[in-house]
Amino acid sequence: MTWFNVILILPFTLGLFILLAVLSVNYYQWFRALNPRNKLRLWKSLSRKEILSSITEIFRECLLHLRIYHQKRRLWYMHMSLAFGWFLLIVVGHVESVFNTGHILSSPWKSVFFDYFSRSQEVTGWHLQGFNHLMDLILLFILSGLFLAFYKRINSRSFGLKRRPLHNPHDRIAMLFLWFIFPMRFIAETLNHAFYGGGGFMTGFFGNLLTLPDNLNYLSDIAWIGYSISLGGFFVVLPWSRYMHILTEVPHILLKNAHVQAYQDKGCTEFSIHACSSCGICLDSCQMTNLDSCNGQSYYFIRKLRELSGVSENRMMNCLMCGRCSNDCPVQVDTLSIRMNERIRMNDDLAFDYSYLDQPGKKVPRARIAFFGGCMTQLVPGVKASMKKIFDFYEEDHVMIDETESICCGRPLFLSGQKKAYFEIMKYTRERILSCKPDLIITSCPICLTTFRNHYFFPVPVIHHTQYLESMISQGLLPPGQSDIKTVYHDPCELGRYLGIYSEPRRVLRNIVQLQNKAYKQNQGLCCGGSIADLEMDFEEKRSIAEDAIQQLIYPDTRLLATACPLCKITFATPNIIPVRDVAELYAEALTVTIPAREMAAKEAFLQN
Amino acid sequence: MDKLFDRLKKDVRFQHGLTSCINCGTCTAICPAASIYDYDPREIADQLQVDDEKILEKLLKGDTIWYCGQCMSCKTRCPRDNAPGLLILALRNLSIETGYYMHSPRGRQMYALKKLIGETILAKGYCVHADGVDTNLFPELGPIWDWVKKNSEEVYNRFGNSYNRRGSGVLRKLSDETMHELNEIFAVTGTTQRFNQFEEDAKEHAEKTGIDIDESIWNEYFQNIYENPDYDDENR
Amino acid sequence: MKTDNTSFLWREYQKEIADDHYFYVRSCIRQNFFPGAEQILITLLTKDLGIDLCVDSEHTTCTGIAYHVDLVKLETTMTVNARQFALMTEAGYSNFLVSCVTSFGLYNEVLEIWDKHPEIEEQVREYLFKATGRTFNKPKNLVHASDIIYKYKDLLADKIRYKLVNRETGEPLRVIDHIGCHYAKIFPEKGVGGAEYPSVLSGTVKAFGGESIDYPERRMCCGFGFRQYFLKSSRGYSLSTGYKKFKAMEPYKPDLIVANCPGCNYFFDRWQYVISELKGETFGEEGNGIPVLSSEELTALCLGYDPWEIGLQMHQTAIEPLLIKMGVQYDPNAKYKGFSGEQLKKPKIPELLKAY
Amino acid sequence: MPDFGFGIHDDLMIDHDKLSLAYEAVLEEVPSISGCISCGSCSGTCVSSFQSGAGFRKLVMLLKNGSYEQLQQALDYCQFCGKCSLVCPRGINTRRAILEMRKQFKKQGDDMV
Amino acid sequence: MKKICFDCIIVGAGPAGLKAASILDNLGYAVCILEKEKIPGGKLNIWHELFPHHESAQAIREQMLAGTASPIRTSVTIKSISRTADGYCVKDRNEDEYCAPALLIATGFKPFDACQKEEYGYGIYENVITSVDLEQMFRQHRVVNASGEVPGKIAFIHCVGSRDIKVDSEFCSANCCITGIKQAIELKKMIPHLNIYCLYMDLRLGGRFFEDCYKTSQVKYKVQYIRGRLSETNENPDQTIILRYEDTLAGRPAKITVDMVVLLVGMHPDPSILNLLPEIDERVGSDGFFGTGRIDQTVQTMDDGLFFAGACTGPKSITQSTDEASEVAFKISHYLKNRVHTEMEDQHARLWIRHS
Repeated sequence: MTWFNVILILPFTLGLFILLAVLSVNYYQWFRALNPRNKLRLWKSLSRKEILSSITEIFRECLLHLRIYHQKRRLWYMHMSLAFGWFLLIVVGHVESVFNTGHILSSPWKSVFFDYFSRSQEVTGWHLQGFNHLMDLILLFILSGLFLAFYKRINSRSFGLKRRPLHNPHDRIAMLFLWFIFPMRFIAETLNHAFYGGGGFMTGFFGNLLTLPDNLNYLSDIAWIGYSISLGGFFVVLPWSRYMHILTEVPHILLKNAHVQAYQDKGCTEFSIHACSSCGICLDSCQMTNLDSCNGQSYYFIRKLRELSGVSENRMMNCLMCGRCSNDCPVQVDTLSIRMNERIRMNDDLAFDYSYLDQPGKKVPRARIAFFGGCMTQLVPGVKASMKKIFDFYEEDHVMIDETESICCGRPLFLSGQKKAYFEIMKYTRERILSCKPDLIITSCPICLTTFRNHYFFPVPVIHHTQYLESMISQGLLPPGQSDIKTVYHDPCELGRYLGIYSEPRRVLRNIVQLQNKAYKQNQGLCCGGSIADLEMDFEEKRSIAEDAIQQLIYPDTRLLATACPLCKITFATPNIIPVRDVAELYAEALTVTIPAREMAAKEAFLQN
Repeated sequence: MDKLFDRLKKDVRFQHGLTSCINCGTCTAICPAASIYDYDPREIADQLQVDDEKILEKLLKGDTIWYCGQCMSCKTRCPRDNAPGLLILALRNLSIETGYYMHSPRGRQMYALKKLIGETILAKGYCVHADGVDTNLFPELGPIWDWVKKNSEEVYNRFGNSYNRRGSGVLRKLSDETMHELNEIFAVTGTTQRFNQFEEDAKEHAEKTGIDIDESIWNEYFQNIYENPDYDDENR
Repeated sequence: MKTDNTSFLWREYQKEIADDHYFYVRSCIRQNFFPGAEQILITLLTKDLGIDLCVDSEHTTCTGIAYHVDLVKLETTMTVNARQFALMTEAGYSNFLVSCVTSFGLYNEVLEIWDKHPEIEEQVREYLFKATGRTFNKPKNLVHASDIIYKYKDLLADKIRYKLVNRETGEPLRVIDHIGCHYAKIFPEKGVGGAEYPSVLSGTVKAFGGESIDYPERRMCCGFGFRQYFLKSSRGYSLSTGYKKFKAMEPYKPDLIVANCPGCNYFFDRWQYVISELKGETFGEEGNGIPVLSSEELTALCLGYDPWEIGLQMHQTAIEPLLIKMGVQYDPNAKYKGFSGEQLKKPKIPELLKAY
Repeated sequence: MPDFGFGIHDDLMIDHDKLSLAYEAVLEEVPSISGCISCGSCSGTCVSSFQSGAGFRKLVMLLKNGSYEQLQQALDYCQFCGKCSLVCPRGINTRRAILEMRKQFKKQGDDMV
Repeated sequence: MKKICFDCIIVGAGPAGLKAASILDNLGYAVCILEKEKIPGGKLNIWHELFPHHESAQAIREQMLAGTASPIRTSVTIKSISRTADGYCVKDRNEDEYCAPALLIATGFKPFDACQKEEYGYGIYENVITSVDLEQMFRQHRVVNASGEVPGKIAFIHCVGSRDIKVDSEFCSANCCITGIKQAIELKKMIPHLNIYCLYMDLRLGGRFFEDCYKTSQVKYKVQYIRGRLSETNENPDQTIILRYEDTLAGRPAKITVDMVVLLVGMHPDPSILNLLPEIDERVGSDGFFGTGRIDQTVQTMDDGLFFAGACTGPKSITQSTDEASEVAFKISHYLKNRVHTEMEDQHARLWIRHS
């Protein structure tokens, strides 16, 4: 091995070693940070079946990026060509070197700098020739992707991205190295072939075009060193750049399939945030992206988390937590949980005192159905009144828990990160609700419902009032009043994305109004902008979000906007574009028509006995 | 018995004291009591604007009306020409008439005042008389007062030479006719009766709280309420 | 924006003060604590101004204190006051001279009530007749002692022996004037100069060569607070308010406090002693307090009366520093002489506040 | 020294010259609070006010006047439900403000109170 | 000593007078404006910027003057006004007579004399100024306190001479609130580091864009609003002013020290036109302003050729005054037309009699 070979392979090898070292250290720490339960989960998941599915997913996502394919084709090609192309380059390169040298375990640089080492040896046999062409093909494939990537920097719109993600310095450096790698290889090989002949249809061809005096052959050596340096350099900066995702996506997928949640788990959080490729798709799905003042989108949030500086508070708090981003994320990073982790870390130890809620004397009369309006419902009395009416109509044995004295479910506290306070409130509220010993708890507020489902662990079922109404209909108790008013239904975030309640409200509405959006796409719903999760936006910004949400929702001939969340109702009412009603209100109206009929029926029944 | 408010409205001091309040707070701003107690004359005037028996009763039974120091600065400032100071007088008067004053530790102190001042008037014809005050009751009178008391004859006779004797100088003794007239006036105008009321209420309360009380001025009950209005609250 | 000196404000508040023939009623507090002032007023009016003054021996308290501590009913107070008027009427006088500001305010209030409600006046007349068989006319002119001194201030100024001037420096003495709340706060038009910037004392002070100083909390009450003071439990109210005033006047380094109200005189005098004991603070130079004088005492002092004849030995806060500043001739040994002329045993000296 | 049996009370008067550091700090983070017109809609709708007498208007007032003891007490009662922000005629971001206040008192709680 | 006849005489060359004049001479009437000041423009001459849009008072004045061609007699002091067979004759100091069938009084208002509110110390403390004084400072582009320094803390006092029985003006001047806010913003633009406090009872911002002004002052300029009416001012040795008031939201007495105090003085009726003609004096309402302020027109307009417009019929903003002025101008023209008509009728009648 000549001294020059050493110089050539040194940068590459060094880089590779550093990379491996750093990776192993990081991964080890992150793995240790996993909390025990999750470690167990992970261990359990390592059965053959899961492994297999994981591996297929890794192949589909890490290499083929099929999720992006379903969203943005050009973007997909760019990502795929780079990821998959490089993968092929490595594999095929190795195979080539194996063929060439004859034994399986050839040293990596043998394959990486194959053409350099196989200089001046006669290319014999169809397969080696074929390899040359194949490798060139792959290189071309990658270069095409690279070209797109380059073009994307100039014009991201053409990739269907509203906003061009702004990268931070070390990402830029890493990118530069990455961009150098393949052109360098191309140049190196071309020169190589120019002086020593051989090469495939591309490198070889260009090589033959160049006719350079032989005393310039050191050029090719320099080019090879350049190639090696850019490789090594890229490896070195990789762990501190977004390209960490290339490798971290693998453990991330494993954890995901082992159902390990990022919520309150440092390790999993670390894996997730490094699995993020900063593709910028979430920027598009975020409704706040249109606001100029906004800087809280997951894209920036997670990148800040990766950096040492950490996340500023308003970045952390400036988010509706509607869940659109995590839903669209091709890597399926659980942005919500990660954000909650940060908020809790920030605000959990703030002072509170809810002793005044402790009123043992206060007992709610026993009833079969406990209706809990929640704070927001207090501000839309129409819903309360309607529910009363409905209950009376169906002669339900019910009680309005917070009719006179409202009490909070605690979700706002939770979302602001004050977890301790939240659980304190929860104690009292739970007590209050259960004090009437109900068989069924109904709430008209999706926000409360989410909390109830997630943390309250009621001994009895908790449902949303739309579900209750739906059950009435499915029992055949149809309200006869059927209005032909053209109505669009808005899916509240909590009800839809969080709890997957889409069909019930629609089913109800179909029976009482002319519903325009009967069909729906899971998770595609918009946020009204009034979300209690956001603590930064001021009133005007919230309103502007509500406005263009409405514009996106309604059709020209829509006359009414129906929703099933008091907060959405209030928020949508503010821009004053279209009347907004709650499903319950519409239902109650539909009922009124029938009351005479009922009385008749009652009379008949009376006469018969 | 008619409504408290009707009784209050009969009081001329109430009529002069409250036309209507705009809640500007000029009275509270310069009220000496407001910066020492949790007391707000504006609030009281405002509360009296509505004929609410409950509020009025609460006032009459409460502590606040006894905080005022009667400096009447409020009257000068009010842009509506109210006089919270006068309202207070009317309220206190009603509180005493209705007997509600006994609900408030500070109201109960009327007994002590009756002992201190009321009896001096009926005995001497003056609100305050040197013979009645000493540095036990009023430590701030200071060493000079001990000197005066020790040599009262010598000191006071320098000024008009009629100390505790008939004459026209300072601290002269008033004639029996005059004292008789004074007592008559008190009897006719119902203050004597009020004094007796103070005595009886005090006795009743003293028995309830189990504290000695007798005719002497410096009895235990007097001492208690004189030095600490909340003594029985503390005992509980 | 300063338009001109304050005097223009007082134009509309020049009350009518009769020249002569006054019926005089005493103050309860003052004849106890500053009997000299009480007595010297008579001398000043009769001897120095030659005013005809009826010093009656049968008038009583006005029950002002008792009224403001809610002991006596309004009717009682009015009837007692009516009796005073009756005495005046019987003595053949129609100008009523009051030496106590509480009384002054009360008499004014009573007269006001009678004007507004003649039926009440009628009832009071009945009460009075029932109780004493007396009848009365309302006084034509009701004035406070300080009013008369103000009226004749220039006349007196010509006679004075000691100006309110520091003998060493020749600087005018810096005088804090405090007006009793009930002098003008209840009825601004009844006080010389109105409620906000009364000139009744500052005018006199200026006439005697002193400098009247305006300071924050000037219009604040001295802190008497009637029941608040008389009950030890709430006496802190009185003290705190007084303390606030002293703190406010401290930066102006006053040489003297003048007050026209017996109560205020008493409190300014005694609270300095209490504060010195409680907080170890004194407000005058080197451990002395700020001397406190009533308008009568001040006038008499300037006119050259013997400080012990006007009872200044009965002040707790020593007035000697003032006497020295003004250059008043006085006999230190005569201070504690009694009526019989024998030398009395000196009083105890307070811990901090100086006494001579 | 004689036992007087009474003393000098401290003054309950609000001193608006003492500018409230906490208020400045909160204002920095949530400028909209300067738009408060003390209308009291917040206190009217407040979930906790009925039991605790608290309310956003009161919080801002106490913060401005530097009455930190009372403020802290009232702050702790807040359930953070955000009804106040929905009824506020000036669209003040009340929850953010309250959060900021709580932080303030967590940060320099003791040396301020 | 000359006599000139017009169709209408307007007393007062303020916004209202000028507006009325411009309309009347557009309608072809001969109008004469009498102004007691040296230059026309009324209060526009003492104001710098106008609420709510911070327009330059000077510019508006120029506009208004350009609007009318009719003669403006300045420095006219009216000696007498007499009622003649065919209208009114106004005689001035140098015996010139102006006669016309219609007389329009547009004498505007008089800023409240803050000296009457003694306890606020205007005229006594140099750092207590009125909103009018402040406007003067604005016009000189120099706002400094008595000692010539740029203030760091300024307080605006609302309702000075408004809603106050003690100075005999129980009405609300309606424009002080917005004036205060306007001046606060103007000040803040001028002195960015300034701290501004407004002591108000209610903010009465009825007019258009007034509320916007208010919000801007709060959110953009950080003007602080304290609910409570000023009770008294006191001066510190360093000439800063202590304000005493209650923070009525907290229910506690409060104080603040500021470098300057601006009293937002109310709009009071200007008596200068009174005691010249009984017909005019008759029309003075209970609050001192002319007219009845009723909606019922028949009560308002007596058919005697005497008209009133502008702030002399009640506190008004400039827009309000000019609106009223134009309305009245049309009333006048209507009156003049009718008058001519009736005169002709009379002549016919006379002729007819002569024939018979």
